[in-house]
Amino acid sequence: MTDSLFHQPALAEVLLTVLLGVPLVTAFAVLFMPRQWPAAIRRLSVSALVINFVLSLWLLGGDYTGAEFQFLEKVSWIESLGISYKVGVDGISLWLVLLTTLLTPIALYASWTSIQTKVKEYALAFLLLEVGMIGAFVSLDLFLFYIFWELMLVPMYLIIGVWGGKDRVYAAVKFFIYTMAGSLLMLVAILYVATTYKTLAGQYSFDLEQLHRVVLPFEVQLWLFAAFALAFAIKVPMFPFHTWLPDAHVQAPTGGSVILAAVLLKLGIYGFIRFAIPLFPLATQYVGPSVAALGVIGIIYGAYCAWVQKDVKKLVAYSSVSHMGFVVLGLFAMNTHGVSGSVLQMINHGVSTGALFILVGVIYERLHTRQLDSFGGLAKSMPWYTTVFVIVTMSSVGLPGTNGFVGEFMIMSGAFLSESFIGFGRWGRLLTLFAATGVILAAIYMLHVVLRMFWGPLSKPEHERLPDLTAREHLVLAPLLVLVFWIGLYPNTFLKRTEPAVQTFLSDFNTKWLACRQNDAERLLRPDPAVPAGGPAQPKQGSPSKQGSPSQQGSPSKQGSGTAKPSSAPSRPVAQAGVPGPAADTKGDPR
Amino acid sequence: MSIGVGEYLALASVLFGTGAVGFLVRRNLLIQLMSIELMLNAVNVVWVAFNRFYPERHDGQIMAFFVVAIAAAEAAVGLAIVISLYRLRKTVETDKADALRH
Amino acid sequence: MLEQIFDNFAVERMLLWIVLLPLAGAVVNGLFGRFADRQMVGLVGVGTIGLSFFLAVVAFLRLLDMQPEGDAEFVPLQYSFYEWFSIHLRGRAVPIDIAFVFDALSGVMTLVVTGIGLLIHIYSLGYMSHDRSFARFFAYLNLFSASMLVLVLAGNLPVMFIGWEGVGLCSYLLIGFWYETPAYAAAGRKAFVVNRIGDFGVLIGMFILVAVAGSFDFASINHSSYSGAFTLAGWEAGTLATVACLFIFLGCTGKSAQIPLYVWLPDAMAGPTPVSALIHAATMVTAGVYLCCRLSPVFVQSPVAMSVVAVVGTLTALVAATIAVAQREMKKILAYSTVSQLGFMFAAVGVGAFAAGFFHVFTHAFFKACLFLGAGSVMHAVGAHGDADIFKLGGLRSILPRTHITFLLSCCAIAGVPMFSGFFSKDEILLGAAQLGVASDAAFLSPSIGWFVFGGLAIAATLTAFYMFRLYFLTFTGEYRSAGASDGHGSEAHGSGEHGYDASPHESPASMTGPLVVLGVGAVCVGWLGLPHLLPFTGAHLPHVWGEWLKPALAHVEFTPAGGDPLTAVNIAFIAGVSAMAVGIGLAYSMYANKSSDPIASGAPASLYSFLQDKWRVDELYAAVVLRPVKGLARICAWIDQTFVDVLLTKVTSGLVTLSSFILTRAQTGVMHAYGFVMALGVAGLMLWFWSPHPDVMPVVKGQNVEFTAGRGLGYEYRWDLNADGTFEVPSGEHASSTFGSKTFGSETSASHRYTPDDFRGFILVAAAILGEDIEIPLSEHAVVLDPEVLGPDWQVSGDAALPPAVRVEGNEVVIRPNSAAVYARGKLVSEKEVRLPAGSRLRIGQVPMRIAPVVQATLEVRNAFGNVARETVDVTIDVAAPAGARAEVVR
Amino acid sequence: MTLFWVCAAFAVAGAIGTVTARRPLRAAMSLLVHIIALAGLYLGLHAELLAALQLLVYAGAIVVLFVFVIMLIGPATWVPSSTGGLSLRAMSVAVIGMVASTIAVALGRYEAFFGKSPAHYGTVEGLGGALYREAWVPFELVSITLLVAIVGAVAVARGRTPEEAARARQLRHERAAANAALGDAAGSGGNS
Repeated sequence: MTDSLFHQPALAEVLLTVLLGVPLVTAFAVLFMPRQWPAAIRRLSVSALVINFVLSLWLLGGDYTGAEFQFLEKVSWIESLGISYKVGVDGISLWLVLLTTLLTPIALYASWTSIQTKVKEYALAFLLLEVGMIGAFVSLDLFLFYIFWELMLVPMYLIIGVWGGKDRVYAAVKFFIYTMAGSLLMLVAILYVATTYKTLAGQYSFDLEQLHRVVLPFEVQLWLFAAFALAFAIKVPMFPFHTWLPDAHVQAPTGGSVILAAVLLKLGIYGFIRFAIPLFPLATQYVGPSVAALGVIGIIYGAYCAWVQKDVKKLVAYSSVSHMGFVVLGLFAMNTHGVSGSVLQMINHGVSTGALFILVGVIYERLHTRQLDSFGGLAKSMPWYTTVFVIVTMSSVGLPGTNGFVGEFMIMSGAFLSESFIGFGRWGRLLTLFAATGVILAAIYMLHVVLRMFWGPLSKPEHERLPDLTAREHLVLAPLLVLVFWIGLYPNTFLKRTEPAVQTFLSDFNTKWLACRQNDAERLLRPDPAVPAGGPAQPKQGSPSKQGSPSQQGSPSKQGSGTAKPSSAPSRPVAQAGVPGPAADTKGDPR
Repeated sequence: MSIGVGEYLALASVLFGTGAVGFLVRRNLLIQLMSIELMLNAVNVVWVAFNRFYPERHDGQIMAFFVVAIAAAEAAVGLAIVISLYRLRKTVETDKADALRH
Repeated sequence: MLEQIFDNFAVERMLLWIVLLPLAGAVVNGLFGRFADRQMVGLVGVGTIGLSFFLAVVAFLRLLDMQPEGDAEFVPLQYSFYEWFSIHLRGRAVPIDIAFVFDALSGVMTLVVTGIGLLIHIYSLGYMSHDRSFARFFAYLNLFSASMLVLVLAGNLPVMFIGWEGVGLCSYLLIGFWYETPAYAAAGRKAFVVNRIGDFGVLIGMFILVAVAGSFDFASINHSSYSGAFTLAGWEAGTLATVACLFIFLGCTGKSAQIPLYVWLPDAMAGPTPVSALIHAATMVTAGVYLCCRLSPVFVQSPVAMSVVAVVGTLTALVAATIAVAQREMKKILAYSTVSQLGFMFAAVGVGAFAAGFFHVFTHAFFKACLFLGAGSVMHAVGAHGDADIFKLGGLRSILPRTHITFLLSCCAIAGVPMFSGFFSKDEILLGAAQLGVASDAAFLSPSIGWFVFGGLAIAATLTAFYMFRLYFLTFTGEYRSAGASDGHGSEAHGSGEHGYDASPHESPASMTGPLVVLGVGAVCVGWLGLPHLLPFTGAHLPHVWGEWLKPALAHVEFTPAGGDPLTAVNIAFIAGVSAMAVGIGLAYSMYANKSSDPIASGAPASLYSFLQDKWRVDELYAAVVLRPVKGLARICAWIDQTFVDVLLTKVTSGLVTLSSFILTRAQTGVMHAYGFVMALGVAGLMLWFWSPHPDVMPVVKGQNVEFTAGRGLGYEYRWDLNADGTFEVPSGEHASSTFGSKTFGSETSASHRYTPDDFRGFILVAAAILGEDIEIPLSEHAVVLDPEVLGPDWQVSGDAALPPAVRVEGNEVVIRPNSAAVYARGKLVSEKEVRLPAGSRLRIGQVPMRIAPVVQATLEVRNAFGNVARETVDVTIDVAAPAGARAEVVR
Repeated sequence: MTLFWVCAAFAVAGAIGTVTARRPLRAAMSLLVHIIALAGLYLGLHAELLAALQLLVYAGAIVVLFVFVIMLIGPATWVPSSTGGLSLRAMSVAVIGMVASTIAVALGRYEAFFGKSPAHYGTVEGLGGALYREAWVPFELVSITLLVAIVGAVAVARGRTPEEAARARQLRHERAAANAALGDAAGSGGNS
């Protein structure tokens, strides 16, 4: 008792809470600052966010070689519903958290001069946004995740709706309704899983680790996966749920666009990795190729749409659709480099597209237009700007040596070499073939922008004296440029920490997938599904789909379990009491 | 024939039904409010009758007490609304208070 | 400290510095060049590439030094910098290292890149001396050198791809160097995009190769094809190699400007002339040939791919040569000449003469660089910007003596004048084609391919000699046709338009003519490295330095000549080469020497001439067939996105919401009676639910015991008939009590009973299923024939007369007639006609485990507060032999 | 037993009177009868304190309040009869009547007779002690509720002063203008 009373937690033990707390506390401070001090508010909030970034670098000190979450904290919150404040990072969320803490101050600092009205509220929105984003990335409790997931919706909605362009209200409402529609379905699915856990285990839990043990029948998995996937697909956004994105980007202020593209979109993919795929392996395996195909459609379709846009920001928005298609493709390849590539590509996209939006914001601040037709020959008056823009363009195009290449290469090789059982086998080659055409299209539309903006004679003589990048703008862009080359030339800094987590993700997936495939009756796996007890190993052959022929050897656990489960009341706990454990075989790898 | 819970329940049902019918059928807001009082009272009868069946504790009567208190509050607010409505529409007919239609 | 420096310059590490030095130069010039003076910029630019050249020479000498005598394995220099990233294949990590390999092939190429690069850097000092963006130019040029060196030195495909795309980027930047001219910028973009199409092929080809070889290293890939391991499950080896090679070759057609992707190279002449010389003639465009040579062991796995390469190369050589004949601008002619010569190289690769093809890469680098620099010198002299119309030149022989002589030497080289470098390399290529043509065994490549290549290349060689000397005669002989035509100022302002050029041209500075001289000497001499192995007619043997040197790096293809005489092919090739040269030069001399008009323009049919001059109108064709449809597709996509996808998901949804809200708000009439009535209906509905009781029996099987639990509700009372015999056992008399005065119902919500065989009401056959629920088959007195779907594929004893087993009930036992099925009961295969099994028995039919489960019945009556009684009878499948706590199935 | 039947008869009669009376004042008087009858029933159930409270609160406060409002509003409390929604109303009566009578008949057969009650049952000590000992938290909550209800009733019934009315009008205009602007923005956004 006294021990815990006098125990002072080291920073490392509460680091994630601190990361959530710093912006939250700053937000409170800002809330009580007089609105007549915009400069002070800006300085305070940016420096708080920078401090938070520096603190978040501490996360790199964790041990990411194993399967465990680092900086784990767990505090019971609503005990009767099994809801806890459980946060932790692994090699996947680590980088997304760092991306968030890096880009939020950059985005806010980029808006230093362009936002002149309601500065206090703007800073407040960014601070709360960071709380929501970090929280969503570190939550290991579905309920907590949902809260953070919704929490970041509101500031973003305000950022677009208050400080946006002409049609900001339309764009903000569209953004809000799209995201909300998806996330409500996700909430239903979360509740379904939690209540199933309650019937099986006798108590509620929203703890991800516990819910991973729930095995659900194939059809149920399909529905629940669909509910999760819709929420995440809208966020990613995947074709055909992407139409909110161009509107939102075009209307959002620069800082909002940066965060939206760089971080918020990543939450969709992250949701797939952390929740939808591990919870519903059979469904993942069944629909994975189709989702990836949607991703590939997104790659090509987004690129085509981007090509003919007149508004640079809209063009970059559509290019996001295209790039995120790659991420989806790599993720559903379900092999180490495919998924690692996806994670890396998420960071890449955050860096490159974030930088692109900042650059578009820079020129918009000077010329008050984003129409391609009104630019031309800017290379003459803004050489540094041009240099940075071309570098970022090349990163976006995926030129080797920049970050874009490593991600796209890993993703495409992942898809191409995808295994046939859990990934998409031969389809992968076809998908890769189409995805690779996206690389060509990316060059076409991005160079189109460069050509129209920078080359050729100056479109207007008054552009001759346009100021080049200011010191502040250099400062904003410098870290992103460093990252472009760092990831491009030495991605192992990132991959070495990500790959163990990805391997854990994949092996957990395989284990649960096998357990589900063997017997997808509603049940609970042992705490450690990797060490099964009882039931001899079963050879697995034939189609892994639900419609397995009954001639395959039956599960012995079924034989010993009396008659089949009561169809009238499928989830009475009493009926589950004596069922012997499922034979989860880990040795019989299907490959 | 002695009196038991059953008789009280039957009486309470009748009273409640009367109140409900009054609330649904009448268009006079005042009488509708009175009908609500009838229904509340019917419920109180049940509370008290059952409490008499299990006389070791006073839970039923306590609930009835609260119901009385809440009924008083309800009447106060309800009548204030009646006066408000009268100010607005110069009537207490509920069909005239249809601003939230469609 | 000293050791450390020494260590840093250890031979292997030198490879790294060869690459890093130009890169450092690029970074320094790019970042700080703007603020430095020109001399400093020039020093950095030239110095880094010069050091790099020096290191390359040292490394090359070291490489020569390292080679063991005899047939022992070739030892390349290797350096691995760090692990870039890795992928995982078949459970194994495939690391991708930043690794450099300096072997026979890359050694030569490195020397070419750094050597010719150095010369062109020096040349640029003079050529670009007046340009505003001097530093930017050198930054780009250095970056290009670094990229090209990465491409050449790379030990594996992804690292090569860095260089591959890096040179593409530099090409893009340098073509659009004078970005203020929109056409130049557009040409840059065209080059990049067309190259990207090729890169797509390299990327896919790379994936196929790694899937097959399990490694990205050139050495491993080549090793796997040498060792016959170039296979993958589900693919024929040849097909696999064909697909991989064709994808790789797509990349090569992009980078090396072959049909169909050659269209970017002529436009690329928009860049400064040193760029055209370095990138678009000497080095970058030969990267495709280099890659094919690198992967030659893979290419020789696939005759189809080889044939495609040969045919494409030949066609390109021919088409480009015909176009070059009709062009008027110096650099355009040289550009098409480059395309054509690259076609030669590919044709050589295609017929298996890799060494010859690569030799042509080597010689071509010298004479073509010299030609371009010479052209640049001419343009510099006459003040032409962009390109120079040869019909406005002429007579420059005396004005530009040094340029003239080097230009002439290079023309001789490219035309294939004997003893000049081009002669040897072109002859080797023709020889390779002829060797294939006269080959007796058609096992590998068809001889007709050989003859096609031979014929095509012979014609192309003739044309080459013709148009090169056309260019030479028109430029250097006759009268200077622009004399007095222009004021000689503002040469940057006007191009080869209406006006002529500088009236009084002057020889270029030494920084420009110096490199010209070096290259000119090279154009003459480097061919001697590859003296033919066999001399024509005499049959004398010469040392074949080039072929022997490259032997370890290239795949080797041998053809047996049909007549058994290897001299036949040599003679044919020699005669063809020399006569092509003679005919071409002769024609050009007769038509153009000291002339100022174009006899082709007047002599040839006008439509043919304009067709050639318009470059076969391929650009227009591509615009119509590829570009416009793709752009149209993009427009359609964008249109669909706005008018269909967005409308469907946003407008339609919001419309539906509006519509439904309109409909639903109709119910809000504002009339309280209406609301009241609905509420009353709801209450009535609830009443209906409570009116009759709901038994909801839930049985739990514990072996032979079954415990029943009934649902609870308002005033519910129960009585149980657990064996469904018509008398209610529970509640028994004294326990019965009811607040409603009845003595026959009790308040027990659960009851349990132990069932004996007397209680069995029927039997069910339970078949286990691997996925989903078990399959249950109800049995009766009448035989049930089992569905083969349930039994799966392996149920028959023998394959014929497939009659599934039949099952029926007799008394308290189940009788199974196996028919033609394999029924295992009591641990053995049932051989009798029928088998009797009691309840609870386990059996197996084929692979499917089964179980005979008895079914019992129980009845429950429930009465609720309204006095209504509901009865429910449940059938329960019990498990007589199963452990306690098993689950039960209710069959209603 | 007699007490029950007499009180029950009065209670039902009072209830019916309340519901059917044309004039609100008569309804209030019938309600008074009903309430007194219920107090009698409570006495029969040994709920003496509650019976007293019933009289105090209902008869003494609520009914008086009703009468007061009726007096305040005057003739307008008389709602003219109308045939609007007659069929709906009739059906409501039928359905509710059916349900209530069914329940009454069903529950009336419930045989649970009262035994002896403890000494303090229903007295001031008994109920009061229970209230303050076991149910003091809800008791206090109820008192707060009452307070809030009183404040609310005052606020609702008080109406607006002229200044307040003017300020409200102005606010309404501002909001309408803002809404119009928003509608334009959304509309044009939708069209673009």
